Amino acid sequence: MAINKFVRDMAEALAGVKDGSIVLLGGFGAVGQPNQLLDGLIEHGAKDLTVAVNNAGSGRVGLARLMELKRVRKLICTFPRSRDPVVFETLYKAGEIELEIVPQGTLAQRIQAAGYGMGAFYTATSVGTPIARGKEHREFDGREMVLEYALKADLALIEAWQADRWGNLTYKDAGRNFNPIMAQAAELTVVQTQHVVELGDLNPEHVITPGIFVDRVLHVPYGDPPIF
Amino acid sequence: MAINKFVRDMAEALAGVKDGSIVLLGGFGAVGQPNQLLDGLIEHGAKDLTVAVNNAGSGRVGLARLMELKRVRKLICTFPRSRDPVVFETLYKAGEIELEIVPQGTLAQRIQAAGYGMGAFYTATSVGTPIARGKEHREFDGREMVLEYALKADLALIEAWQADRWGNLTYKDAGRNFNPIMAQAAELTVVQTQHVVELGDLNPEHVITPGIFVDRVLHVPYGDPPIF
Amino acid sequence: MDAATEFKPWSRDTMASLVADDIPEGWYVNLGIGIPTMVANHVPLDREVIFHSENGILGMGPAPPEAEINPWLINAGKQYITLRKGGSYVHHADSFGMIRGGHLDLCCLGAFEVADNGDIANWATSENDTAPAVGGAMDLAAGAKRLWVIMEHMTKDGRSKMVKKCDYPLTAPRAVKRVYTNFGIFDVTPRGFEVRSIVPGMSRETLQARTDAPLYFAE
Amino acid sequence: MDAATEFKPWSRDTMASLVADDIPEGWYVNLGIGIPTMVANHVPLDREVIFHSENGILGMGPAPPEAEINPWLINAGKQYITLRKGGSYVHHADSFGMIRGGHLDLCCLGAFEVADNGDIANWATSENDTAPAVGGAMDLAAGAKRLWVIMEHMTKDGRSKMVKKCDYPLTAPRAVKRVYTNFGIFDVTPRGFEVRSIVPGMSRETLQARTDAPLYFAE
Repeated sequence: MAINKFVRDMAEALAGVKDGSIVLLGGFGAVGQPNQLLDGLIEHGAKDLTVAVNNAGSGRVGLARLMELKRVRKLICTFPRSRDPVVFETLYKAGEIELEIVPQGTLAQRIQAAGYGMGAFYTATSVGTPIARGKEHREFDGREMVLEYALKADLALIEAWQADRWGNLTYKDAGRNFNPIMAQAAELTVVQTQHVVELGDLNPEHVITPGIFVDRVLHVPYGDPPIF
Repeated sequence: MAINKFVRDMAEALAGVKDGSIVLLGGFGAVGQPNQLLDGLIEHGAKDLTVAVNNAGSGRVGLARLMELKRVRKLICTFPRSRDPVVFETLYKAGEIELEIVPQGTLAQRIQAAGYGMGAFYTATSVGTPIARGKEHREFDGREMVLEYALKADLALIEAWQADRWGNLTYKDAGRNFNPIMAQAAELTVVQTQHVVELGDLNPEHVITPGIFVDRVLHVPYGDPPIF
Repeated sequence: MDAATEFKPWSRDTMASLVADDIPEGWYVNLGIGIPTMVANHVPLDREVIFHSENGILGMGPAPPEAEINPWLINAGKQYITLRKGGSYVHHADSFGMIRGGHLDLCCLGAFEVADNGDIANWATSENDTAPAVGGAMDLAAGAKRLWVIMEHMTKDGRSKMVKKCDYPLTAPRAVKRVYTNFGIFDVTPRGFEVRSIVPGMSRETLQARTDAPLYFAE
Repeated sequence: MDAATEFKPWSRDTMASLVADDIPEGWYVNLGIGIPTMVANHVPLDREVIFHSENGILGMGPAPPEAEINPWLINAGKQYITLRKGGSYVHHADSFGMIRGGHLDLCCLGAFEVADNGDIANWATSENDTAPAVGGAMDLAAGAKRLWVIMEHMTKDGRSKMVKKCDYPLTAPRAVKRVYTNFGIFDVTPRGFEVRSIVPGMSRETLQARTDAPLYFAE
């Protein structure tokens, strides 16, 4: 009866995910993306989703496929261009997907603010640009800033390098990126991990995401990201 | 001519520290406190200081000694009680030191907000208490919060376990505490480190404070904190 | 006051063990200074409850034998502790992120007063307290998913600490979900304090007589 | 347009090397996509400049030979890179904390337009851009201690990119400190663009004729 956050299969990993969820999707470029969990989400069938992610998906797989299936109502994203963004661009031009463009640092900070329980914060990023239009402004020490709101989510999909049964995680190289802060900001955090380690194998100084932020872990030893 | 943040002595470590500085002081309890840098600051002579720190000093050494010498104008602190807080209590009762009580999480968040360039943020902590009195309130998702301002500093004094010449740092056990976030929030961050390592000896996944947040490092191999 | 008092109030140790019994395996829990700290002694290590300490420790274990003290490893109460397998260290912003972001399942605190709307006062005994020490109490009270209070039912001079309205400055409003005292266990509900259990031998009338706020009993 | 043009505009590689020459050892530097990326090629490894990449990398090294590519190690431009001795990884909030908290000594970006008050436009070519991609540009432009722009002096259809007022949507107002073009190097000062150097063979008049904003020359 000890704590065991490992789940046996994808169905268990994504059980209970609801239509209309706000979903945080880890990864930057092709590195640290929870590709298999994304495939699982496609299989699962949840729709009317709001997805917050750095890029808008490539080709016709993963996020692009999810959008193509009209399951994404809104994308919150910093850079809706990518290697092959055809699906997003088609949907967007047709008015079939909503887009909220957020500066990358503001996106990261809004996610962390949610994980830390802040309601909102003031930042200088985007002041004087169309992105700040209509937002509340205030001056701090002579510097104009805008108010940005915490971005709370229902679900975070994360990719890790190592995980133990308490849900402690490490990442590999540039695979860290958004994953640790997204794990903190969602009601349900589901992780796919390359490697499973015994409790106690991770040095307590080297754990990047403590298990308190993790709900379910699926072992997906898919190997290295593709080289382009 | 390579980067070398190590300084030879205390005089070099604290050169240029000005009267009137806002100083962040790392440590929690007796662990992770930059005791020798504090002694150096006493020696240095800077006065009219504002010191932000978790506890208000014990006995007549370190911070307590600095206060006894009337060099601290104001203390920003969460818990002005400690094992032997006689110096602070005497000064405070005599009206000779100003006190700003901040909840511990709000203090940590105000420091990190400064390091991250936020002007201010909203938090639920302290709502409905005397500490929130007079502060701006606002509701987020039905929850009342107060506005708290970033706490920027002129100087941070930090204790680390290992350091390399780029200023990359690790900490030991509970010695981490406020040190990493304070390193991010000051104009000048000075570190005392127990151990010196070669560049490249620290695993890039295990660096806790990247050198970008560190200005000067002094090697102070003082050993373990005292056991009480 | 009633004449025949045949009950024996629960000891602090019993109160701590009653709390421990109510903590399910897998919860993340922060224990405040005082009686709350004793709760950990009543959770066997093979029932995995993960204890958090404000100074950046998740997975805190029991106090070490004196010969094995690690001077670098203290908890928020400045006591020497151990770290369990699976434990980890974080910095203060991440540690309070766990608290303030609602990631702790439970926080147990002591208190001076608890009101029947859930208000808690546990940090200052007067608006004019010269140098009140708040520490992490306000973060914990406002941030944890559940706040349970463990305290004596009455002050040393015989006043009830379960009140209709707190006299002392608040730590957080409407935060307490349950109170464990040496007289009983109480849920804070929309209508006020509901009695979950009473110390053996104490009558409902006696309990109410020693309690400032009105009590409700389930049938 | 002047008749006799005996100058040869600097190549992109020369522009990058001019920027590299101006970066002191020990600076923390973020290089944007495009010409800025080429700057790193002109900083010898024994002159320690520490390159930052938005996706959590500090101490970025040169591209690896194809056989030694680490598929887990890319920069913000999604190119394969290496990590230098002394490098480290952080998560996105810490990485942008470095940017937004003013910890980078320098950011070099490309631009569509730079105005002589330091306004920069480099992310969208129209208010009605259907899906503009901002990435980390606004964070970098607003956050770094210094912002230098590296760009062609003129557009392909012959319009000056050094303007009195940006037509395109801004990335950040009053942010640019210096501009490197294929015609010269310019400081942004309170009175406007001050010319630091001109490509050999180009006259002041020719440079001004090809520049929308007024230029100032030190004596």
